[in-house]
Amino acid sequence: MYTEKLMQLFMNPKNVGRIEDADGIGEVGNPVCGDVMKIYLKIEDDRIVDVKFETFGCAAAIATSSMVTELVKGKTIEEALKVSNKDVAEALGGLPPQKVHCSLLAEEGIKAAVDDYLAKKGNTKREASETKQCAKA
Amino acid sequence: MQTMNRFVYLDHSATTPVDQKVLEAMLPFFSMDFGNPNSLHAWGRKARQAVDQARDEVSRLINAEPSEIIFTGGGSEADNIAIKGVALAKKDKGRHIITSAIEHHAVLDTCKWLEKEGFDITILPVDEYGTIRPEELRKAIRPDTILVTIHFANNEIGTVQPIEQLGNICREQDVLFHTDAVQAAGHIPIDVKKLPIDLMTMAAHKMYGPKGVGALYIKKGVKIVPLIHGGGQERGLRSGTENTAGIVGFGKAAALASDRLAKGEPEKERNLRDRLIDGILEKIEDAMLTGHRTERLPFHASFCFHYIEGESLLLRLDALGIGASSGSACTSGSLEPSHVLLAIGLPHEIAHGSLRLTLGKDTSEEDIDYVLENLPKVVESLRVMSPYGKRG
Amino acid sequence: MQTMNRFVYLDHSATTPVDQKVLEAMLPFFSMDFGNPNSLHAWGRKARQAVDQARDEVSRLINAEPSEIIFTGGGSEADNIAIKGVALAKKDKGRHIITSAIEHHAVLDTCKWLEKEGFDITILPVDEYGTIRPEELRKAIRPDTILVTIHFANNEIGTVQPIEQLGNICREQDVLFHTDAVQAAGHIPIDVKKLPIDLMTMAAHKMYGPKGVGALYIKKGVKIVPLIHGGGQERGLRSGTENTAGIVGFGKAAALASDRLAKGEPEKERNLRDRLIDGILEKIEDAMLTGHRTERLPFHASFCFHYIEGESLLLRLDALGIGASSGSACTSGSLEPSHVLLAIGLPHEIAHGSLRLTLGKDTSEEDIDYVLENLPKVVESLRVMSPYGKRG
Ligand SMILES: Cc1ncc(COP(=O)(O)O)c(C=O)c1O
Ligand SMILES: Cc1ncc(COP(=O)(O)O)c(C=O)c1O
Ligand code: FES
Ligand code: FES
Repeated sequence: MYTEKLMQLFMNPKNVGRIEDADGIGEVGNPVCGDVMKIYLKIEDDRIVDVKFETFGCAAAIATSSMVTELVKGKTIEEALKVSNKDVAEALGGLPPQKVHCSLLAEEGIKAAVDDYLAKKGNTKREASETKQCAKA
Repeated sequence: MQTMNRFVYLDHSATTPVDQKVLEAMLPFFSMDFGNPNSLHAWGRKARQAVDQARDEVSRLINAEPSEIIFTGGGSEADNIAIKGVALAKKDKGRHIITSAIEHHAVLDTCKWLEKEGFDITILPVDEYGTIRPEELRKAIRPDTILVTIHFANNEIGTVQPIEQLGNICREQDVLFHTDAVQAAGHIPIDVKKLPIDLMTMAAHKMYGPKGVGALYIKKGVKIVPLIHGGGQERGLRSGTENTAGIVGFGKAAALASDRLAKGEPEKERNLRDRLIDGILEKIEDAMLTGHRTERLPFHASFCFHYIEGESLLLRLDALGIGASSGSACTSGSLEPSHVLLAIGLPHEIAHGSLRLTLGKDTSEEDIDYVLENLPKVVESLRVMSPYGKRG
Repeated sequence: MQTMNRFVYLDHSATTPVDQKVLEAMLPFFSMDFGNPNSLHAWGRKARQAVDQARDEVSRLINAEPSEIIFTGGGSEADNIAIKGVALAKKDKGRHIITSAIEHHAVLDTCKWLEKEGFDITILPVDEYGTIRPEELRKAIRPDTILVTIHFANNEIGTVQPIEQLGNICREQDVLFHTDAVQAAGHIPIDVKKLPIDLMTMAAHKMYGPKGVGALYIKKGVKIVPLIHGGGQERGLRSGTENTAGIVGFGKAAALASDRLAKGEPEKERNLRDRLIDGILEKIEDAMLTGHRTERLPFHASFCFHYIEGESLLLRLDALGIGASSGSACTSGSLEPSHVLLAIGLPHEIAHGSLRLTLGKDTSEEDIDYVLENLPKVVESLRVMSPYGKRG
């Protein structure tokens, strides 16, 4: 069902945890749906210098969380916002169709965290994305 | 994470390995005594004898008459034959059928389909342990009720139903009573001469027999309309060339199950299972047993662990060589966690963290030790990742 | 009577022995790789892979896509799923179904049951060779016709139908076409990409696979209502835990049949069969071949012998180690001889004397010699007893 790459990341995810003095925090998903992803960003000069995640969810949710944090680390926030769920799925060697929403969650998680950062800076040039939405609904 | 050093299969509610003795009994019927039981020649007669013997063995497991057993292509098929068969046979008498909220889909979806076809279905609720209250059944029966179908024991949470009381209510009201005993048969004693049961479903592969063969007990005198028409095999109630090897395997599995029940072996399984339950509840915080504590299948343990999700849990266990299952929505790719966990009143977020561990006759103390050593670590490792996890 | 010195099984239309290679392929899936294909753990994944591979192999036999194959609990079940499935799916479009007079009971009795449920059934006649004339089909199709179900080849008399012409007529009229290919699949080349077939039934045990497992080809886009509801296996069209070992056996049997077809082996069988037919007609007076002389299954020979009765004949042959079958009324304990023999216009007294000899891939020249040596004597010995028999 899952690719080897995905299983590897699921078993040994990167960037697990929280950043206590995060510059941006995004939380997406809904416990009722069985998946919640929380992304913590440390940002310097509009560049993501550290990122961590906490995820309640299936193997795909955990692996996509891990993958998306790796994909955005070191990127500017502008570049990070361009990381799509497709990029995440591709980097994992593909996802089973019924698990695509987990990768959507990863994309939205980053966006939510960036939004939070921008909001804290008083900059609302991006529409705040809807969080706490059931990704599957 | 520690390297895998053991294979521990704890998913016997999903399916069981075929017992070596069962396989040995089956083997001659593939390539040697391969005849069609409906043929008159020597090959056919040998096959017919074997099917007859298997029917004897299966009937003896539940104290039925051989003529009250028909073989089917599995448990789901037997459920469908029973429910649709009674519905069609009795549709002129009434169109009301009663079932419960925690039936297997083979029963529930069959009832839902009948509903679309003009039948009226009442779905009884269950209490927090997954028990159907006899009073609820009594209240639900109407003059046009033709069938009550309630399972003997639940596959997800292991709860055994008060079958005698439920069946007696049906008898009093002259309503047919079908029970899906796929999980119970072969594991707890069932005597259809003593219990008020009219139809009962069994499946070989849940009692160390082969997949693809089931049986339906139909009490003498109970009439049903066949679901599969054709050559008239199985008293015209399930046409098609008999799966001789599979049926022989079922017969042997039933005979071995009768022996195990007579020797009280399920009690040993129960003790081991209790050690597993107690160990898990002791070692893991924020864990709960699902289903009834005592009125449950002897080999069955099921839990919910807060803050984590079932699929991750079972895949991490799989990586350690432990085979388990979960009723989480994510394991099935569906939106909703199992209907059983919701029906016993669990909130979604807790139902997502469900785990089922079902023991087998060959499960050892060491297997249980291995799970008790590893499961707490796995739960902890996932909780560390969870935004909800308590941290020390 | 001479003592038995040989076992010659000539009833391959009833069932075939499981090929040793098929059994070997199945064996791991009973006690070792016994997982439920629906489980996520290692045991389950291994079983799922095996089922997927088998689906590939079966689809390749008939040049279908794997997603167009569903596994069932046998040939009869697949016929029932197809016919009732289309009937229920299309009942709002029309309720007319066309079949033939010489179908297997799994088709005929299913149609008769649907007739009681308010469908309208036309039963096409056949000519003296058991062929359905395409013109008859064309005349029978009406605006409310939803399904035509005509078998690929007959089990009793071996006649192969003009499937391409029949199917094309259905295509022209936009009517679904189901064919029961239980006798034909694996024995004559079938390419569903070239032939105008919408649904097609197969059974493993007629091609050296195990009993109790069948398959239904459902052309992409064709919608049917399921007959067996439940866990949603086989794309929701046949619920129930998959018979993994049986399905693996079917896959292997299909792969081996593809090989035999590619190598032209059925032609060798045909030559041997022709020697049997010619020998019998030459050596036995007042004997006739039933079914078509050339448009017939390559392994199939069937006869009527005047003045004698089929059951006596086959039991005498059985005493000599020869396994055969008959469509006589007496073999089935019914009043009427086989509906097939009556439909091709045989008078009752002749139909009673029918004998079917169906060869297998391992039938040898010596087996045929043995039959050609003994059958005439047996027929003679029974005719001597008969009040109608000619005597020398
Ligand atoms: C033409 C035909 N259709 C259907 C069947 C039914 O198959 P099964 O007996 O495997 O259910 C048979 C054989 O018995 C057959 O010969
Ligand atoms: C309670 C119950 N009923 C019915 C079934 C269906 O049996 P099968 O999958 O063998 O068709 C199962 C198992 O899957 C079950 O646990
Ligand atoms: S978190 Fe439920 S499917 Fe991925
Ligand atoms: S002669 Fe006895 S049944 Fe036909």
